[in-house]
Amino acid sequence: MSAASILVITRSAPYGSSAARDALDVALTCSVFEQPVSLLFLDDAVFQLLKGQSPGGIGQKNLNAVQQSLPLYDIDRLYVGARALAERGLHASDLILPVQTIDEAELASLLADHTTVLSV
Amino acid sequence: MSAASILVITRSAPYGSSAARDALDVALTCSVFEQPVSLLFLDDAVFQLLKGQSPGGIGQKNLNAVQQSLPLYDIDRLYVGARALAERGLHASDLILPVQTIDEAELASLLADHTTVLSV
Amino acid sequence: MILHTLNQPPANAACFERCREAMSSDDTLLLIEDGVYWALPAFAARLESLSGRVKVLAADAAARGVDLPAAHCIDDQAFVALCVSHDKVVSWF
Amino acid sequence: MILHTLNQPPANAACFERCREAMSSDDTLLLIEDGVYWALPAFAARLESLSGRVKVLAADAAARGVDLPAAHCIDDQAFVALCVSHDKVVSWF
Amino acid sequence: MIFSIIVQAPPVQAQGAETALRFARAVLAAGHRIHRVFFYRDGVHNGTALTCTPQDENSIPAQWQALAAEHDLDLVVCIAAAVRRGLIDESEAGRYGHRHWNLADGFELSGLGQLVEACLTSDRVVTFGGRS
Amino acid sequence: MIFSIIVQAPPVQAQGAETALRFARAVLAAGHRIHRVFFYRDGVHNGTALTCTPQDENSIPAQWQALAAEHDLDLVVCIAAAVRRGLIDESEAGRYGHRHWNLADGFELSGLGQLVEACLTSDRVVTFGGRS
Repeated sequence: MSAASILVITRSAPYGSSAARDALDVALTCSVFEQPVSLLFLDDAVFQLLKGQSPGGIGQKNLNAVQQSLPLYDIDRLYVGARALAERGLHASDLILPVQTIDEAELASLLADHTTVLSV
Repeated sequence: MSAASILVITRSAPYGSSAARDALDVALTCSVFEQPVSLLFLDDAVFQLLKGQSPGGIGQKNLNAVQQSLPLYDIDRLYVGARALAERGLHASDLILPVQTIDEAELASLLADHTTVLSV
Repeated sequence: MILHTLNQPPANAACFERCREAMSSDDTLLLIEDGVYWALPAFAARLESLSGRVKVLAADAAARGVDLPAAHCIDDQAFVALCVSHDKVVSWF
Repeated sequence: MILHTLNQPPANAACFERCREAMSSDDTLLLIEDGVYWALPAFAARLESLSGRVKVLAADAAARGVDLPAAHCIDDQAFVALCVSHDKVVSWF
Repeated sequence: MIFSIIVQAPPVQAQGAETALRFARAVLAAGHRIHRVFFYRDGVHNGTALTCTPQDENSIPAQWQALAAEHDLDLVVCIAAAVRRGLIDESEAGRYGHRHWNLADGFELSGLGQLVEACLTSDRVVTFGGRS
Repeated sequence: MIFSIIVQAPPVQAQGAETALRFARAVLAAGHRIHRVFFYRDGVHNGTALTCTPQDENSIPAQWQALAAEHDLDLVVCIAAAVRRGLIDESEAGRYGHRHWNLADGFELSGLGQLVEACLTSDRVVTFGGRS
């Protein structure tokens, strides 16, 4: 990781608000400007990564498509709260991308490891 | 209670959002149009009625002043969730106006007793 | 007979709980928008604790990749029909 | 050393819990806006479970009629000073 | 049956505005009447004329306009909520000395009394909210 | 020290915009520098020129303008978030064929790159959020 690195935290479910899309846009912009960026999904944000989304019926774009492009932008540090997954009965295999699950004890050091933390 | 009656439900703390003020404005408008109206405070909305508010330092108007005018508008059916109060360590005597506390068992009948229920 | 709608996801448990407390046995709850996640198996016990019936707005479940038995899901037309068949609508958000 | 700010009231318990989990013993939590209600006696046990120190933005507590010991409250200038004395700021909302 | 719809959710940031629009279409398709759509709180932003939407995205305000034109809907934006948020018509622009305005055609600024009147006149009132 | 401030909360409906403004004043009063204030999501509504505020209430956009004029602040509104929400300047109005525009003087539309640049350039980045 370079000297400067940005962690984007998102805690919102997709589609009900634009937060999921807005967090992705920040991460993609970091990548375009060649800044290392990580994404942390907590609480309902783990739903952002669920497979099989089909939002045509609600007039929105499919987030899964954007998410699948993340590796092309070298955005591969995706962290997911272990408790958030467990409480929702989800497993990493339900998600569209490979992620690192982190537990409570690892959360503080993840924040410490990044220069800037942005909540969206 | 007349044939038509409106129940306004509010669940938000004051000042952090405009919800408290917006709910009061709906209730006051009902009264101006001579429609019977009740207010129901659930969850963090019980904080709306706390005495001793002094929002000058955050550039907002004092809700306590508006609340004290409610009896003048014949708005005196104020219901407060008993559980919301208890969870926050509050008592009816901490509140700026006399209220009726209602428990879970009474909630359904309160909704049933009004023609229209508006959430703000 | 009240139709309740709820659009808040599981992290907003307080919203769900107030809706639950307000429901009578002849009421119906329609889960919409982010509320559809309450229909996941992980929350089955909470959903079964509700008085009354539960339906899910199909477009919202499909949007979010929430796969549910067809019997639980309704379309927008059926949403309107529920409004008609109940005395009033209460929105939880 | 992180300064955390939290602006969500008690009904949003999930926000508080994530902030609590993210805190280290040398971090500080500043309660702002609707977050000041966590400083009420009813939530003392939760607040004491936090690693690190807790401060409350004075103008927000006064606005809401939340009466606190002066030692817990800080003004906007002290908020800025906390930003300077910590390495970064993380906002919970 | 006579419906009224209350929209408190802003377009773009919250889904409620789009849900309300779909609901309105379904009400009309079922042969019911919509007495009024009332926009309150941040929902007033549904009435902006100035959205610039990418070609592959739907503009919520434009969809309300189209639906209102087709079905002669009464789209009322709460005037107190709107002017505080910078959503104004030509008349308010004149009153407050602004050279520009941004209320879309088909929407009308009016008071909360229109919300209360809608409650009294309608068989069903359905609210679509945001969160804050 | 060099600060940047991110505002995601809209004025009127959420308190975050006002808190950010007070924080910005305190930063400047303490002798620090504000590299940029970046408005994102519904926070873009802080940049409207068309608020009509009752005389006894403070207009948040007007307060940003006054602070920026006094301290030469860089007030940047996310262009993608803004144009979707109907917040546009004269140039965007021309591009999209609108006769009116509503971005207040002192604010500038620009891309998310300005947010990233602010993170790299500033010693501290402080975010003020709404809820949804």
